[in-house]
Amino acid sequence: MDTSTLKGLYRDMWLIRAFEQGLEREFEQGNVPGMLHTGLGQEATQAALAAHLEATDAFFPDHRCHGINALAQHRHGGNGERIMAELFGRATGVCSGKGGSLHSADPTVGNFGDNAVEGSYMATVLGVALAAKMRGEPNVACAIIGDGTVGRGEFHESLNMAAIWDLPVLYACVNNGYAISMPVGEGHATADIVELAKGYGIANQQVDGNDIVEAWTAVGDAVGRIRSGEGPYFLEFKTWRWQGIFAGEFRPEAEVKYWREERDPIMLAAEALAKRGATPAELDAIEAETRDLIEEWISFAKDSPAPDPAKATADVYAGWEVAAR
Amino acid sequence: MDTSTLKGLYRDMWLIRAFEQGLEREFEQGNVPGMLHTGLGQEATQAALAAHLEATDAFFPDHRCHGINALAQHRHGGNGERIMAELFGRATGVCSGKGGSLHSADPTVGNFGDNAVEGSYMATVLGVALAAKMRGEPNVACAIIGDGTVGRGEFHESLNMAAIWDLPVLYACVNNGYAISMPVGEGHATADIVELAKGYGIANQQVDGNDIVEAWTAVGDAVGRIRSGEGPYFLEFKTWRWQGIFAGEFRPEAEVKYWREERDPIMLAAEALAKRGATPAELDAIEAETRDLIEEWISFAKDSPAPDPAKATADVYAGWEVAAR
Amino acid sequence: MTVAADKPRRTARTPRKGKDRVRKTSFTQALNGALDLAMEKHDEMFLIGEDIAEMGGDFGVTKGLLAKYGAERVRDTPLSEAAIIGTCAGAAMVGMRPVAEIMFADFIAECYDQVVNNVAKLHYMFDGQFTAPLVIRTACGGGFGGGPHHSQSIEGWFLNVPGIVIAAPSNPVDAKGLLLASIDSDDPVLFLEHKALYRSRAEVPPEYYTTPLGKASIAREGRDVTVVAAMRMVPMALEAAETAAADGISVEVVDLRTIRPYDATTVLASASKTGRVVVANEAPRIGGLGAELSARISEECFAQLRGPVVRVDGLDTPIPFSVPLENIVLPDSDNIAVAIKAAAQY
Amino acid sequence: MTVAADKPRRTARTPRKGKDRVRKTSFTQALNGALDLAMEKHDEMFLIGEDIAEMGGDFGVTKGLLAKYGAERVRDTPLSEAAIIGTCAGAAMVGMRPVAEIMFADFIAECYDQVVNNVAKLHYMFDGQFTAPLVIRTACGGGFGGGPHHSQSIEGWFLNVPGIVIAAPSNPVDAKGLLLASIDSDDPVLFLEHKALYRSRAEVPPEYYTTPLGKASIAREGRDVTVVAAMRMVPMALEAAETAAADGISVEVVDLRTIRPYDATTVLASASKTGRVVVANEAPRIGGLGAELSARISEECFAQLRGPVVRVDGLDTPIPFSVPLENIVLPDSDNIAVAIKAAAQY
Ligand SMILES: Cc1ncc(C[n+]2csc(CCOP(=O)(O)OP(=O)(O)O)c2C)c(N)n1
Ligand SMILES: Cc1ncc(C[n+]2csc(CCOP(=O)(O)OP(=O)(O)O)c2C)c(N)n1
Ligand SMILES: [Mg+2]
Ligand SMILES: [Mg+2]
Repeated sequence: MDTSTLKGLYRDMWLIRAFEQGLEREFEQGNVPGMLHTGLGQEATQAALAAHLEATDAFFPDHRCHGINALAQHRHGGNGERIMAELFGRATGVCSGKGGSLHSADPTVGNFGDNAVEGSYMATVLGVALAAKMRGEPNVACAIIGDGTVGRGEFHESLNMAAIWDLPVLYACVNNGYAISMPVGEGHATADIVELAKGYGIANQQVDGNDIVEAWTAVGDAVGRIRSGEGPYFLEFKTWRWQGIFAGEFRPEAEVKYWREERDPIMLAAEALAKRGATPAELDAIEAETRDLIEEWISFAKDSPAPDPAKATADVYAGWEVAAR
Repeated sequence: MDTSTLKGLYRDMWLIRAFEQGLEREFEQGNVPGMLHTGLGQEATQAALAAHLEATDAFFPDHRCHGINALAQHRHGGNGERIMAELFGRATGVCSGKGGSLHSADPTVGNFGDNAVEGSYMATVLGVALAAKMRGEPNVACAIIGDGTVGRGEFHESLNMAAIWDLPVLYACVNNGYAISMPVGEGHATADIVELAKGYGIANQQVDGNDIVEAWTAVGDAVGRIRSGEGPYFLEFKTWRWQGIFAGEFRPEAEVKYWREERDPIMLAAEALAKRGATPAELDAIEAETRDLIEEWISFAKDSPAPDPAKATADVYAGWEVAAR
Repeated sequence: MTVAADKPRRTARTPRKGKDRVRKTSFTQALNGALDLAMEKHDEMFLIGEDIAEMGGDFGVTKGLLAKYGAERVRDTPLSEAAIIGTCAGAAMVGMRPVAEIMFADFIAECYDQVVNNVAKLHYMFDGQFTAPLVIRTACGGGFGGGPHHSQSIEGWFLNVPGIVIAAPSNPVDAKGLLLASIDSDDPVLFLEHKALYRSRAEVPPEYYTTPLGKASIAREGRDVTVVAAMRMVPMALEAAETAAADGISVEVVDLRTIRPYDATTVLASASKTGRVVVANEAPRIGGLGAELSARISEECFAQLRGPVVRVDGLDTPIPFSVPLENIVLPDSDNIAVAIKAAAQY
Repeated sequence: MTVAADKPRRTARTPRKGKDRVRKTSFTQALNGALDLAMEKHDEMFLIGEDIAEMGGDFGVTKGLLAKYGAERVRDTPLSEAAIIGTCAGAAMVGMRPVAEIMFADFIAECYDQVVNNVAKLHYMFDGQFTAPLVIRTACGGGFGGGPHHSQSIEGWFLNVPGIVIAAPSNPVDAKGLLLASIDSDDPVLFLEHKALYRSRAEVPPEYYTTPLGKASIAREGRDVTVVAAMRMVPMALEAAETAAADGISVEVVDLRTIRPYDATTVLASASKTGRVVVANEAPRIGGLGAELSARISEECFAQLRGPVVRVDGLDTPIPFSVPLENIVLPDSDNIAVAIKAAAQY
């Protein structure tokens, strides 16, 4: 990876972190309704995925993917603030505030929307992939799923169907070690989710999800193979999330310390960049820039109006109106 | 295997065949309502399973398991005719005719009932197994599933949960090569279903389902391990069903010929017995005996009354009555 | 799957004599013809389901289409109902027009999440950015000894689900027209094919035509009592209307054709006209289609009603296997006839 | 899962002041107490669900039970809703008494087959040889910005399913009594916990007691108009009744408590007495609980009704995320008050 690519990814990671931290602050102040799950700690995995997905691809983001959503919007639409506004439930959001954190979509940038029924889009992704294949388009359809989400029966139906039909699906399994409070090794017969993919004969790789170089390389390789018609690919990112559960932290202190202090993906990338000659000032500037940008996005969101009340009953059906009260 | 055991299994296989052939005849004459799937061709697999399952175990039979059901009833309850009567929808059936071919159950002989939503009991079996484990009982809970049924998402949820909880589940996968018209190699990423079990770290074995000695030995081994607390076991029986689909036969002629003429499990067992000194007369007598028995069962079923009309509204709830019209 | 004793015991439009069969088209053939015409019209359409290709579907509705359109557009699947509907949803999101077959309606429970939480909400929750132009065809209803898992009327599972359309033809002509309209529609349609109607026959125009979704029809005009029904209940209602006519009661039969969103205008107009209403529904009474119709009519025609709306439904039980028991549980034209009399005499 | 802005915007019995809080028990604590007592009573009972052990459940209902009863009887599971309910069904078949938690009611779609095709039919289709004494607890309802997949009222999905019991408490006292009755029952119970009620408080008897399934209660006596409601609609109806009282309208509020099978006797008696009825229901109108109640009342109290039954429901849409939009979609006490007035003035 050349240094300018690494620097770009470093900026992307900061964008994710600043986004999530700004959002967390606003959430704590009661400005963001509903539920909040952040991608903090998983910035390398997310930036790696976002980097290789084109606007013509389709990805299904999970509940921790604000970062990927914002990057897609930022890169392909030039309007990352629309993700922020969506999370605030405003008219300027990508779904006019009707979707929120768990249902943000914008197909023009490749974002096919989260489904808060965790993992249901493991089934949906098949259709997008099938359409691409039938039309001869080199698009990738990517389902981003947590380790916990692997528990769903659709995991099996999806991998099987993708395998028999050689569909262009990228399974991006973000194994952060826990499903809410359930350790991956207790919730699954194997803590290495790739083991499950092997039974289907699906190409697979386990990668260090906190190492941006490794993650970016692996995604690039997988996406390339899929585009060239080799069928589905299963990537397992070993990572860790900073967010515990709402009752607070529940994981062993040593584990928390290790991941936060020794395995922080941004810190690791900064070290790599430093080795390549980047100065602390340069790195600080990237952080400051992205933080400023996010504050602009937050202001945009806050200054945006609530959705038009007519949206409440709009678009239930394409062919019928639904009556208001 | 000693010769008397083999002879017993030979009788069991004939009981299954005679049962299914008698049933098929009655069905064609319009005496059996609903749908009919037979276990013809799979007698060795079925007899092997029935032989090792005690009345205190629990098995979930699939749509081709009349034979197992009848054997369980015959052996543990002395009343195989109650399965026949159930298929005729009569008051004397194991479910008073309310269940039929696809919902015959009698827990007193270990038959926990088919579920005509194929494979849903892959989830249900977990609970029976968990209860046995919590109570410290050495019982086995067995789910009998076809190769096609493996497509269901519950396959994954079930194997995963059985594995993490070390449940006493026997997965008996009857791989007869087709799901209705879909060849196993087209419907699944692998035609060897055991490959899927491996990802869960579940002990597994693939056996020739038409070889009664091999099948019986494998089931005995698996059941023994499960009883001794080793957790779940996955057995894949390679076999073939004589019944095509209702439009008639759809499989290649050579394949049909091979399985019917060279791999008939009863013929193979007869050859083995002949090698051990059994006379043709002795073998013919076994066939004749079982055919007579089945005719008695059919007569019993036909002579039985229709269910009491009160059964129509009985047992919807345990705690409430449901009104008749 | 071999189906015996599949003769609808009660009424339904059973096949006429030999000569008739030649001229007339069965419900199954009408559906098959609709799929054929639609596949020609819509390049982005494909068929997906279990055993629909080579075998032509468990009820023969997709027969011949594999040969004509190839395996890319007529796709057999494994027993993975959630993946089937997920595939349709995803493909529809990018502009394809999939038509799925779920072999028996009872198995829609397997993909209930995909239908209810995904397909039905796709257009709304993402602010209209996606549409879900897909059709889920499925064989529903009892009356052939299919037992509890092959006989259910499942429209009640979806009545309270905004975003889904439920089409429910009662005869071959509407079957074809509604299926073509469903495929053309940009809304997701649950298309119910009552098994007892597959063999019914009628003169079906060979060309492409649509029967509008959301519009009921008057299957029989009358003055004294309105019967509202769908699917198999329509021929039963027509039979009951004959019985009533013999007693001097003039019955109007409204064929709902679409169950969601349903045609309140036609239903309420007929109810207002006659002032006496029977609602016929094969599913259990509580929470069934009859409940919604009865409530709506009772509320909106309060001043016009001359007696309470009478519901005729299945009993509040699963469907038993044994045919005599099933006969008790399911409603028939006699039950409707009794209800008509009760309504007329109130 | 962090939940913010979880303050019920509308009414519901919100927490009182400091001193009050000490004496009174929350809905959540009442449920927790019920589970504790039941675990002591029934050796064959166990709890199963996602994050219910160490974490005590997403809403804290199972807090402390792992420590007291151990990991064998308080079992965390993977995200496998079908396997959770399957496990309950199988265990119940052999005499265990499982209580499952499905974290959000919306996810019951994932195990719809197990509930509808297996649990609800087990007792019937096998001729009474098995019972299914299991309870499925789940958090339902909107009003906290949860969006389309964390806010649904799902009783409508099960209204047309014979064999299932639906319990739906509106206050902490009934929550405890109904949960204990549900666990004691040999029928499978879908136990609905409206999220907006979790923080409501009341004086809850500490000892073991049951509130009978299938019996409604009169939450407020009145003469002029009957409001039938369940769960969160009950405190809203009570608030609307206060408003109406100021206008001189005396309102009787019937708290259904069990939705299936529901207490027609109490409902019809109140409707006959007042002759004017409002049915309040958070779910979309079409095919909702209100439809069944309105139909039943309209049919059976035809002669007594002095005006049409008025339905107050959620709009026929999914639940949007944005709070102002959600406020439009969900019904509130003002809507009920308007309906009461309309009913009274008809
Ligand atoms: C079908 C379904 N079941 C349960 C939930 C509740 N839930 C939300 S996130 C979550 C854990 C997911 O774990 P994982 O996939 O590992 O994602 P992580 O939060 O660790 O990134 C659960 C159980 C849900 N949203 N959907
Ligand atoms: C959930 C579900 N989907 C579809 C069906 C229809 N169906 C009945 S048997 C069958 C094929 C099953 O194949 P397999 O498991 O291999 O059993 P076999 O008939 O070959 O013994 C299908 C698709 C069903 N009963 N349940
Ligand atoms: Mg995780
Ligand atoms: Mg098979």
